[in-house]
Amino acid sequence: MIRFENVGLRYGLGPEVLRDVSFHLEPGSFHFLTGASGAGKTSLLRLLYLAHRPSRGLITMFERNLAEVERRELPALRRRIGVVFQDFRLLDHLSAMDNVALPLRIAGAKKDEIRSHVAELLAWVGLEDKVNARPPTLSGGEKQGVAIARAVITRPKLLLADEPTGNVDPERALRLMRLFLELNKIGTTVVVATHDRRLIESAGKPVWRLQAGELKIERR
Amino acid sequence: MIRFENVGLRYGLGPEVLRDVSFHLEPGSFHFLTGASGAGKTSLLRLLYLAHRPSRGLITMFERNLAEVERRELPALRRRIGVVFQDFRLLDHLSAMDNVALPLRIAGAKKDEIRSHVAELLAWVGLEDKVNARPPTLSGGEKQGVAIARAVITRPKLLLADEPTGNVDPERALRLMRLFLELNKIGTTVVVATHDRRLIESAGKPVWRLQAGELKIERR
Amino acid sequence: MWGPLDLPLEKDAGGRLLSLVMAAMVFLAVLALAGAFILDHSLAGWRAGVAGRLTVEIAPGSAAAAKAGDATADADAAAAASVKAALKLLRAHRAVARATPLGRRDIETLLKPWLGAGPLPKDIPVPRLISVRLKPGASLDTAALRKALRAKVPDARLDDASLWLKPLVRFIHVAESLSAAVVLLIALATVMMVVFATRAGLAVHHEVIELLHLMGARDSYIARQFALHTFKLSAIGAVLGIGAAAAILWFLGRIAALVALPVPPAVHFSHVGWAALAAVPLFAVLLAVWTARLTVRRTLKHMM
Amino acid sequence: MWGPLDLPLEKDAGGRLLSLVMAAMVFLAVLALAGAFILDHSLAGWRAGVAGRLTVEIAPGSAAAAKAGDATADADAAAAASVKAALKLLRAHRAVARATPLGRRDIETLLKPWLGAGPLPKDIPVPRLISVRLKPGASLDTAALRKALRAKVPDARLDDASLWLKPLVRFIHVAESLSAAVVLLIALATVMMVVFATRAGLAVHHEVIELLHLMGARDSYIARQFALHTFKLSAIGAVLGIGAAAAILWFLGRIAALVALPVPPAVHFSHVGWAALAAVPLFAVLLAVWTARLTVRRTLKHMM
Ligand SMILES: Nc1ncnc2c1ncn2[C@@H]1O[C@H](COP(=O)(O)OP(=O)(O)OP(=O)(O)O)[C@@H](O)[C@H]1O
Ligand SMILES: Nc1ncnc2c1ncn2[C@@H]1O[C@H](COP(=O)(O)OP(=O)(O)OP(=O)(O)O)[C@@H](O)[C@H]1O
Ligand SMILES: [Mg+2]
Ligand SMILES: [Mg+2]
Repeated sequence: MIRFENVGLRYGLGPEVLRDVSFHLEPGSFHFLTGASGAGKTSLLRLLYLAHRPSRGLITMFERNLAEVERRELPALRRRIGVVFQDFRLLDHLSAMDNVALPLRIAGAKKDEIRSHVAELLAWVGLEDKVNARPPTLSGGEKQGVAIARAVITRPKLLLADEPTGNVDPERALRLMRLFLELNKIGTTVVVATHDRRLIESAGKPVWRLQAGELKIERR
Repeated sequence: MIRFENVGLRYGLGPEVLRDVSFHLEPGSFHFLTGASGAGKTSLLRLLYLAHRPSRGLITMFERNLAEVERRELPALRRRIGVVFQDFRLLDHLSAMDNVALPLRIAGAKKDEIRSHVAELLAWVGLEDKVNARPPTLSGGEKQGVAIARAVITRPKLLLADEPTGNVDPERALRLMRLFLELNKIGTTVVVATHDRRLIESAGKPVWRLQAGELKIERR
Repeated sequence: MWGPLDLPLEKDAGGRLLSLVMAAMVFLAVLALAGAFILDHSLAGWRAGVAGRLTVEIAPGSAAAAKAGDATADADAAAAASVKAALKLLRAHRAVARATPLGRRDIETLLKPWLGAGPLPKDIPVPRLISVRLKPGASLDTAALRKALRAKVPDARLDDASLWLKPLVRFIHVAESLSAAVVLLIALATVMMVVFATRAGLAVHHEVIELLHLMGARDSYIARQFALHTFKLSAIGAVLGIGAAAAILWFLGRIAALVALPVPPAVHFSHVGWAALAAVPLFAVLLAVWTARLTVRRTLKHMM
Repeated sequence: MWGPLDLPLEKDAGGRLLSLVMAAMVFLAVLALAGAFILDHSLAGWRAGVAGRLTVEIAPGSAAAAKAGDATADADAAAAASVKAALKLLRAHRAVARATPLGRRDIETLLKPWLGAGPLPKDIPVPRLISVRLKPGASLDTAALRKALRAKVPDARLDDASLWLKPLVRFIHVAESLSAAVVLLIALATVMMVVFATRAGLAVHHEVIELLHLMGARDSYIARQFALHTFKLSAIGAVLGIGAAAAILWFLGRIAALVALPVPPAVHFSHVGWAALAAVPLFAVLLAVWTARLTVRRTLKHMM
């Protein structure tokens, strides 16, 4: 589904943050991405969720060469991707409900459809009593829950989660992990960037390690 | 140094988030605070860093009954407290350097004093090459490093850290933990709220557990 | 559509300011337009009063009296002859509708401020006046008429009342051009202001906009939010502005009436005039919304 | 102190708008003030020309001619007697500095527009005029003088030139009050605007402000940041505003000269006038900064 060939990334005139990254991500696969702070995990995910273009190399995604994709085609591609951002990126002025509903609204879904769907998912991540709370009144873990719910609400083809359990207790972390595994079972390709060794061990999935911008594929 | 007696906290008209919390925090002590997501860890710290007044109960801090402290006396008390916020709360428009220097500037320190001091500390947390980077260009772990540096720059009497290692790799987490322990050794009272069991185990310090707003003191 | 926007634009510092500035803009534009209308209206009034009228004056005594010695009766007769000759010439002219000699009574009324109250003694010679009314729409070569008149009746002096209107007309045209310029300037300032505000909004909410893009939002989705926001703010401002302008126009009308000045009545516009004034806020709001939309789309083009 | 502020105020959407509005405010205030000065100046000019002057008119012929039949010489003599009597009375009055009868030549000049060119025939009776000049600073009861004059010289008519200035004076005073009101309104609007902008800034940056408080910042520290920010923005606006106003004043002066209208020259203020105009932007900036400071301190009082 996704193929990176000798991809490099630099921000502005800085040093290369990613160097010669090559991999093939098969549809329906599940990978962990790990590495020290500042190794480039978030940067690699940024390429995957189309927030950045690579400085060099070739990226093929959904059967398209990204270099040839025009700007107006991007929204359609992006709607197939769900992202859990490391810093959540929730909209503080919207309720948890509205935050989770945002991708559906953007895709033009109907209102009542949205409501029931969103409420169900929020219950799944244990936030049934925080439906109308706005993010600033949520605890760190609760925010993360909302961020995850928002990423999966559209049943994306590709799910990218950046440190999705850094602020939740171990029990909730495992519960959220189960959600990802379920989605993976029904066909979603998943990449989870994390430092949490326990989480990685619990799932028994292949791990990619980034070291100073270079990708080492550990298990397969 | 700090004494809580039957302290309760509710936000607005909501349920009590903290109930009958009583403890005594001795000068120079080091405690972990743990508990499930939404248990009230951040809320308890908020009371400690004077962001909120309790709904009921008595808090004594630095030999002062907080209920009797006037508004204009708060800055002086707050300057003795360093805080690592769960969501960092860095100022995006200032460089890492300026972010860390902020508490010193507020306290009215001299410019050149600030510079060398801050640079030294940033090197300590492994960010010597990110001195002039602004937070949006930092990785999650690097932001957390800046947040920690800012909290300790004034050598506070009381250091409160809310999930200070949620975004850093295990090695860096241990290194930051060492920083806290060092500060503790020279007299700083430290409270660290975290989910990270490995971190707690590594330090061998007493752990307080919050369960649905009630405090259980586990080890001493 | 009227719930909270996805972009937290409502909280922006610029909001109330944009409304305020919009109010000021609409206020000024309406006043400038109204001023132009008032001037135009007054000018039309003056023109109607003056246009198509001429006065021919036959000086008393001068040439005629010199010829006839000191007998006032002779002078009178000479003047009467001059009047007759002038009337004949005028009535034969194709642009003249009517030419009426004014009676002694009329002339005395005109002279009263100079010669004191009470009936003038019979023997005082006064100028004779002929009031001339032109055919409506007829164009008259005043200079040619004057020349012809002089040739036949040397005592006659043609007085074209519209002459002294000329500098006034010039002034009013300048003032009208100025007010048109003001309205244009205001439109320009409104566009600039909205561009500023929108660009600032785009900058401030850069991150949220990126987020919306990453979730698959098209530019039009984001532009719509800005357009909606600008619509709300500028509509509020426009309503305030036109309200204030209406109040001021009414108030100025009252003041003018109070101090009994020859200021033309403020509120006598045609229907077209009223419609034009009412169109100002509508136009301003549309301009603002359109500008916001365009600015957003232009700026977003450069994002990924 | 001029580095980046701790509060990211520079990015706010309101910034440029505040400058723009400030520019408009200063512009309008300066124009309103200048307008008031120009009116005042013109009024003083007219007053100086007219104040302290009266005209006494002795009607020709009327009463005197009726008495003396149709002999014009008699009428002349009667008028001369009337003039003498009036002169005597006027010169004895304590407020009168000089009273000069105008010669026949002067009067003919005045009458020319009415009675045609060329020397008037000797036998035409014309009104006699006496020009009266009052002592500077002397206050005169015109009504009493008029009565006294009528009693002695029934033909005399006292003409107080300052009378026809009255409605003009009234109008100018109204206009001046209006312009003072405009300046006051503008000051008020500036305060409101800065309060809005500051409150919005406080709301938008609520979290950063809480953070600064938690790090031990005093209210004064935060207020200083807002004051500094407001200073920068409003100073830019004030400079733009006074610049635009200066340009417009110059331009209006040129226009007035161009269309040769009796508009008083725009740029003839006293030093005090110039100083007052220059003080407008200074005052506006101070007002803005002070308002921002006060607003911040008042709002912060309610935070923990
Ligand atoms: N927008 C940016 N501009 C410049 N440099 C950046 C930018 N974003 C990230 N970097 C730098 O690129 C490097 C990799 O950052 P990245 O966020 O990918 O790390 P990471 O692996 O996600 O780390 P962490 O585990 O701490 O989140 C870091 O040194 C960071 O400072
Ligand atoms: N400002 C607020 N207004 C209302 N409710 C709040 C507010 N802040 C927190 N809460 C609620 O209080 C409860 C405790 O929150 P708190 O942030 O203290 O949890 P926590 O122990 O820090 O959790 P986490 O580990 O997820 O950070 C949560 O249910 C949260 O939703
Ligand atoms: Mg990262
Ligand atoms: Mg918390």
